[in-house]
Amino acid sequence: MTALMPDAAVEPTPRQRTWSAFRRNPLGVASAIVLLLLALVAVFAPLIAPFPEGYGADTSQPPSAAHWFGTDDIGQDVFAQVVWGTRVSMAVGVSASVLAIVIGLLIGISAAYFRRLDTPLGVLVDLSLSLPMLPLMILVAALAGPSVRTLAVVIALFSWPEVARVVRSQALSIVPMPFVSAAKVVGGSSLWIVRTHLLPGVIPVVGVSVVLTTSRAVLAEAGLSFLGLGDPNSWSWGTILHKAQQSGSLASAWWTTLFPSLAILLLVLSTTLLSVAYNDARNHRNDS
Amino acid sequence: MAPSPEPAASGPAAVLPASAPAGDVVLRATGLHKSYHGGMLSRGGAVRAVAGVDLELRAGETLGIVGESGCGKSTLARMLVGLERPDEGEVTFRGRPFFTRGGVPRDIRRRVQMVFQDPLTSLNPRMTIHDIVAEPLRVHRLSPNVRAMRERVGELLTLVGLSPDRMSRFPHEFSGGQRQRIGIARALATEPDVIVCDEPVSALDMSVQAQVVNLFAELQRTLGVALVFIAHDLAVVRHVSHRVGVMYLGRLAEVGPAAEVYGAPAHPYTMALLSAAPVPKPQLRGRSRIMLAGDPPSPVAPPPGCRFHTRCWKATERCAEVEPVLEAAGEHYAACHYAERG
Amino acid sequence: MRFIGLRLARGLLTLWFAVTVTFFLVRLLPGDPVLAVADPNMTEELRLKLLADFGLDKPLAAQYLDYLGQLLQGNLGMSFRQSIPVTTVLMERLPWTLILTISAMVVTIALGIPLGVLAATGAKGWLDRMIQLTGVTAQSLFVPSVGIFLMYVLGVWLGWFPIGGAVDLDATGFGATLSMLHHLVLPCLSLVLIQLGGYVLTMRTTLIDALGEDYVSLAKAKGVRPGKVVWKHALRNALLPTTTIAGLQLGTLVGGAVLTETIYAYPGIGRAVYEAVGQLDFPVLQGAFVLLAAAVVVANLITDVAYGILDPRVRTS
Amino acid sequence: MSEPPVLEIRDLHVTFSAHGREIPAVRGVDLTIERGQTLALLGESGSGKSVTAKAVMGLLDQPNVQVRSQVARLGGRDLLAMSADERRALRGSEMTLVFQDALSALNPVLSIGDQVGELFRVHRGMSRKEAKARSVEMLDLVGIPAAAKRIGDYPHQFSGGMRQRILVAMAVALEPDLIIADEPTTALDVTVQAQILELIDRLRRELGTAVLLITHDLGVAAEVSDRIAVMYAGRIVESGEVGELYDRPAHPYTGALLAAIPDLDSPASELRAIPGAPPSPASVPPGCSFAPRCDRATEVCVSTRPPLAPVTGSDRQAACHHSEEMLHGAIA
Amino acid sequence: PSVPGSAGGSGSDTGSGSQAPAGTDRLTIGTTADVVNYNPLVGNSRTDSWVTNLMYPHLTQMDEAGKRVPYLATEWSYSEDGKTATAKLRDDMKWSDGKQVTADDVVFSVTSVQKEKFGVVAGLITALDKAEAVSPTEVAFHLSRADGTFLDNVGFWLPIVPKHVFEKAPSVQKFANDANWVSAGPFKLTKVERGQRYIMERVDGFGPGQPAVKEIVFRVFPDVNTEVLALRNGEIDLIGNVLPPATATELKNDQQVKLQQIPSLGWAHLQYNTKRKPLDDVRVRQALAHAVDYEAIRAIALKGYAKSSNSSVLTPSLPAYTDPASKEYAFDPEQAKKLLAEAGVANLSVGMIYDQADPNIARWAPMVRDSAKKAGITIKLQGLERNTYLDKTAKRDFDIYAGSWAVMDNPPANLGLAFKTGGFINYAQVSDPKLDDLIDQAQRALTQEEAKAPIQEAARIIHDQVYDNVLYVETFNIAHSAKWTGFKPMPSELLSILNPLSLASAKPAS
Ligand SMILES: Nc1ncnc2c1ncn2[C@@H]1O[C@H](COP(=O)(O)OP(=O)(O)OP(=O)(O)O)[C@@H](O)[C@H]1O
Ligand SMILES: Nc1ncnc2c1ncn2[C@@H]1O[C@H](COP(=O)(O)OP(=O)(O)OP(=O)(O)O)[C@@H](O)[C@H]1O
Ligand SMILES: [Mg+2]
Ligand SMILES: [Mg+2]
Repeated sequence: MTALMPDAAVEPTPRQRTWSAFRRNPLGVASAIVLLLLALVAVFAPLIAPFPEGYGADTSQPPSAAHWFGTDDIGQDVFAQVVWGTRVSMAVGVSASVLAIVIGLLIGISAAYFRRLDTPLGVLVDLSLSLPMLPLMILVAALAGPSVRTLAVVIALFSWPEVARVVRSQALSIVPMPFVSAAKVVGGSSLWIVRTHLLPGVIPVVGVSVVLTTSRAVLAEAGLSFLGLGDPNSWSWGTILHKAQQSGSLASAWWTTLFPSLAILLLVLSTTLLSVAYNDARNHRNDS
Repeated sequence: MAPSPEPAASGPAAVLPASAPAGDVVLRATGLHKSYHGGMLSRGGAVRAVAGVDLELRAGETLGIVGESGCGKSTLARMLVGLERPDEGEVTFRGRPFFTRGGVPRDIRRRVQMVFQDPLTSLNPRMTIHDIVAEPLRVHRLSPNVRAMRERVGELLTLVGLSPDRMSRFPHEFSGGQRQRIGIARALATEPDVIVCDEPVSALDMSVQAQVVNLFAELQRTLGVALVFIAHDLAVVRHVSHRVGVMYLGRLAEVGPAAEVYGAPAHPYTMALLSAAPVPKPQLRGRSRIMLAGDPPSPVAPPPGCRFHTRCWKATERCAEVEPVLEAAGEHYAACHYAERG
Repeated sequence: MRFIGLRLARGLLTLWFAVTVTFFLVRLLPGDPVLAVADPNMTEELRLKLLADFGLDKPLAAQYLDYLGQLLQGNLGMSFRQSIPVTTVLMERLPWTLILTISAMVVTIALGIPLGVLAATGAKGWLDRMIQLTGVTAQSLFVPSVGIFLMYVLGVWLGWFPIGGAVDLDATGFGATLSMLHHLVLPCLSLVLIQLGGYVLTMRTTLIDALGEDYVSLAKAKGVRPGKVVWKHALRNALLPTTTIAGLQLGTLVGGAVLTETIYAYPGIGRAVYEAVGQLDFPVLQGAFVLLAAAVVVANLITDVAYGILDPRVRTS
Repeated sequence: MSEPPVLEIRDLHVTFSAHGREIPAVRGVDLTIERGQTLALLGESGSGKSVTAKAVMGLLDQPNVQVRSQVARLGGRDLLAMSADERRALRGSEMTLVFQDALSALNPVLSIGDQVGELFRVHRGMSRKEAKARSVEMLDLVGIPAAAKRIGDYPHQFSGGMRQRILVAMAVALEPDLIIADEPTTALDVTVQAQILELIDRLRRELGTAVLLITHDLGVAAEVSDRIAVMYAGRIVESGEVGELYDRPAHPYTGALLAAIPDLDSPASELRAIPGAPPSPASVPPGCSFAPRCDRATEVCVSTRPPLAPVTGSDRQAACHHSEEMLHGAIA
Repeated sequence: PSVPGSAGGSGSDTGSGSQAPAGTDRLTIGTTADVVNYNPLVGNSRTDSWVTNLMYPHLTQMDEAGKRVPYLATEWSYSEDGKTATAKLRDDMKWSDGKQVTADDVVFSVTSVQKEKFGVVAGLITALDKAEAVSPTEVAFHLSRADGTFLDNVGFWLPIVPKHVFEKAPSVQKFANDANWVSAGPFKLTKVERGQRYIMERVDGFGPGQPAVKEIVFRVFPDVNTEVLALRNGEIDLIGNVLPPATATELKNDQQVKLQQIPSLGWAHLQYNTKRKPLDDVRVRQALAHAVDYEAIRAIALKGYAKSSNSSVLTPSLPAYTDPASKEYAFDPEQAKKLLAEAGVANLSVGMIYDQADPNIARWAPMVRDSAKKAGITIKLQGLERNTYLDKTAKRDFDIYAGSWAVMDNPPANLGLAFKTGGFINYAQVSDPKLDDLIDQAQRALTQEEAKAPIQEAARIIHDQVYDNVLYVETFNIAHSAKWTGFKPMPSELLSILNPLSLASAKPAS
């Protein structure tokens, strides 16, 4: 019978192509490095600075060699606060986005695959979008105590619809694919198809969602903390800003505002740029 | 090539496709109807994709289906494998209905397989060839362990002319023809009695098309599976089929032994189709052709009476009013009031 | 028509859902609204009287049915704390919210589309990178920090803009409009900054996709000028996802922008809701949520209509 | 020939760069089309047919594509010497393109009248009203029923055949010198395909336009073309007059293709398949690209690339070391 | 008797100030919240009081020292047995619709509060039996028991509302009073733009004396940072609310801005739930009291804008009552450890609730936690949203309560509410018969001198038993533009310089 095709120089797999395109994007690589650094700061916070607590004599000092980021109005080192804030902000960001993505995946895929569920789930999405975040936050904080975990849960509750929509539209493009029909013909159950075909298929877009929801969650955490709904027992960037706001020194003691704001900016910026770079790299049609 | 452990099928036709082997009826479709209601956006009216099709497929034979784009070939194919539930009518496999209360019984699922048109999109780009071909084995738990599964996948790949040592590659690393072979190997994995092929070669390069057509012919000869072979290329269908059905707007216009349908078409549409097909022989240029006027009507509002009458040069008033039914002349059926019986 | 009807039905369903959920949600809030109004020293008898006044004495289900009944008649009830109709409370704030958020949205779109186009047409060039970077940076800003910074620099230092507020007390007639715009600049700018990135990036990706389509090639093959190819042929197709974002935002706009309103002392509804939470003013909260849900529903409808205008495939079928 | 050919291309190269790799999609293509002539460019998927067409039209202006050629003339005008704007002015009026998939080639959000009329407005400076009137005429010409009424409709409201006709209408609207039709009927039914091919042929006869018909269907090429050029892996491997080429192919690839076609009249027991698959454009063997699949291949085929050279005793060119053998073998 | 504003006597000459720059005619005041309710009997938020206090007269006012001075009432006294209190009223005050302010209005106001039991006042007039208008200018309050705190309370706290307007409402409680105001204060509310500003105009011919400034505008700045910027930018002349200490430190050096300081009438404190184990043991409470670094809190969290009250509920703001013998608990972790050991408590771990929105407490709560750690005590911070905090407080659902009491202007009355069995702000759930007895005794006393001894004794018990752990008395900083002068601040955050007395004397600096 027919001869085998000569083994034409093996084309790179999509993953390799994405990776090589990604490496070519300086913004993307820089973002990844920044994120990595932030993650390291979060993990090794105890090695970098002592936990900011107690009070010091040098209150409201501008940045100096002793206090790189200055001190706040009770004399705590802002650098230490920012370093430890990295932990909580990133933890809230990551856990909220993971949670949002789990919910979003579940609902998005169900809506796309079980067409009958689409309308009810659509209503659910509309509903969640029309729900007020703040009172819900207060409610949950009251029932569960304002902890990092509560923040993550509440932020996730408000972030999943976005993920669900992205997942749904991606899943909708997979469901009519012949390989899904093929799996059905072969006898695969709904669960099988969802597990082996839909889930892996939506993972790449979820990858983008992860970073985006993380960055939104970080901002949301800062906002909620800023409004006084944060966890008083831990430092997050939003908490630092909240304390600065409460002491009325947002404008004058600029260092108490600037550095946590910069940290937020850095994290959100690098996550967003990373997702943009990843998206560009994945989009093989337009790369050069 | 190692023959697959397929249970003895009806004796392989020595040369194909001489005459249809007279096996049992494995697949029977009666009065199939399928309409699609568009999404919320559609302006009322359903697309009547398939509107009353009766078919029989006998063991070991190849039934070709031709017809123009949108006439319902794929919809029919999907109903024949139980991917789509007919609105009306029934598909039976060896006399047992496809759709029972709990969905399609697993053993019927195993026995009826499908090969898709586009070899790339019908293979999950994220799965290796091994995983793709092993999917039916996993689903039906046909392999006791991982090693047995690998062996079986290797066997299947060899059967379709692929080297088993490439089974950990991904689909995009293969050429179009090779991908289609992978699709065929997957369809063979459950040792089916019937394979429905929905335009299995349309997406292939002309230089590769012949390889796959040959493969189908050979598989049928050695394994004795019954094939439904859908295509819009008349020559390809002629080449592989024992019997041929011609579809127009959701209905069969004509069914019969390939030689008869091609040699002495009874339905004007078949005639038009045969005459419009371009022939790769420059010296035949300028032969007289039947040029049909206009475009095929919309399947949302098919014309009353005979569906073809709006483009038919033979049409009379009767055609516009009375819908012709498939009438037999021996093995050769045609749905036309003025069928030409040779 | 049937389509509109279906959307409407779905919208009403969402609305009812939202009303129901928020009704019970609000009542789960910690604290006793009666305590927030009267002296905690009150007698049990007075407490019951107050509860009855607020309609909080009945079982929840009855309260809920009452509320639905009133809602159907367009009655949102009376504020616990202010003893005036909720509608009045909300309507005092709504116009300001709309002025701020809608102007921000309009400016964002007006800037975002051309910037997205610039980025997409020079994809991967330095201008594209600049635009992306700027957009994303702006998007990552934390409103209160930016707000204070802007007010400090542009307000206190340079004295170009007023600090907070929505309009000058003494301005009348046309002067009032000018003053309003003057006050609008900074809060609007903050909102534009944080929203712009989303529009630019979406615009950029969808336009790059559209520019790769066959119909764009055909337009070029017809000899259409490159600028026109982008603006006439590609852009309209690329606008659809942008419409989706805008629609989503439109819905939430009515909810106000709490952080921005707080920092800029803008009399919007977001702030009022935040305060109502603090005051346990159930009817005001509830009314705000109804408004918000209604806005989301209406925004969905508007998005659908916009889709119809932009995309004839939707319009004509 | 006193008149210059409508299209003359010498040594066209198109190279894409992706992920730092060069993909030579077209590698030294020559094309000449005389007035009133139809040249069919045959070849399988990925052989570089569309890229050639786009390069001729000047549509490959993205940063990651390099296009070069020694000669590019349209009716005597040197395309290489022109400014981008001058070339743009030729597009749509002097040379036009019919795409394969009419649904994706028509802008979904603009009305048909708008899209057809655009040609008149861009190249003839007509007013909206004049352009509309001319558009109706053109749509009538290609057989759109009730054209005046449907001018405001959108692409999705037309059937596939009608859309393709609209593309044809746009292609002929300004009576160009050259129409390039890139697989104009692949997406269509045979009965409608016949109509469209007939239409293009009629317009060619009436207007004297030259047509470059791109197809992979040997049947279609045989039906309508005067000359054939066969592409394989970015090169033209054989070209010649249609009848001669089908009768006596001078390149083994052409021969194998013709042999692999199932014949309606005589269903053979087994088709003569060509082994293997076409090479990927990213990795081309140094010698003859077809050598790995060729049953005549010898050592020289593997090491040396045969140039496209005239075949003795005919008006033909072939790029094969063994073309003489081929012809003799066929005669014998 | 001195009359508010009468000293200025500048009323007539500012009237011609139409030529003067708007800045001198108008005083713009920043506030962080909107008016919630214009009904002075109901509204109890800060901005509510600021606005309504300028509209509705009270019987008396308070001066810098916390002493009552005349306002609507010119004289007031108790009968011999202390069961009748009378007040004589001015006859020259008119409602803005022209009607005279009479004793009927006073009777109506106090009776409404008594009947509908709303606002702060209801808790302060429990002794009232019946109020009676003896004549248009004289009111008699018949009391069920002798109560020496009554006149102080009712005089200072009760706003007098126009009977002929308020009586038309079916329930005074539900009367919104949100338009067509009929008022009798030095200013009348003319225009309201919710979320933005409240505009008040001077009442010409205001009986007790016409203010210098013609127009007062309250502008709403929800964020204090913006408010400060607005002050520095000259958009507002005065920040009504108390400045956070850190801001005050910064504004100290600003030439454009003047700071005025007033001690608070209230105090900030920790209370230990005496009904919870092991806090029911006085040694544990004392240990906790020794585990607080009072000095650090005052010096750092409050930037020194706080005084020690020597751990006594009789603060230095009311010098007439203070007990010089009282001594502050020393920050002494070792002592704390010892006390705990005595009590047999190891690894003490308790929660502490506070309102996260209170900037000062949010500052020092972690300091309390950190200093307690030195004594081996674990304090878990529960910084709560305000309503949750209030709810937990009302339900006495806490181990340690951290908070502050704003205005404690009358020790016998206040200690009654705070420490008598069942008192409504008795958060610590103190139930000490001896204490109850002493407080009753002080309340019955008709003069300060008489009340002093029992109240000091009560305060000593509170100190020793640690029923309350007073951390400090804040020194309020009020910032205003240097362009203005003449404010007369009051020792209350609620009123500070936003009261008729103070505003009436405010005038441009030049
Ligand atoms: N899922 C669906 N929803 C709505 N309409 C459908 C759906 N699937 C098919 N149709 C419509 O049903 C008709 C028949 O479609 P079908 O795919 O069976 O045709 P076909 O003969 O296979 O065409 P082709 O040759 O193009 O594959 C078409 O008009 C098609 O638009
Ligand atoms: N934009 C592009 N970037 C990179 N490679 C491209 C691009 N466009 C085309 N190619 C490559 O050029 C080669 C020739 O493509 P072309 O479209 O000309 O083939 P074709 O002969 O028209 O095939 P078909 O019959 O499928 O249309 C292909 O291998 C393709 O991968
Ligand atoms: Mg099909
Ligand atoms: Mg092509």
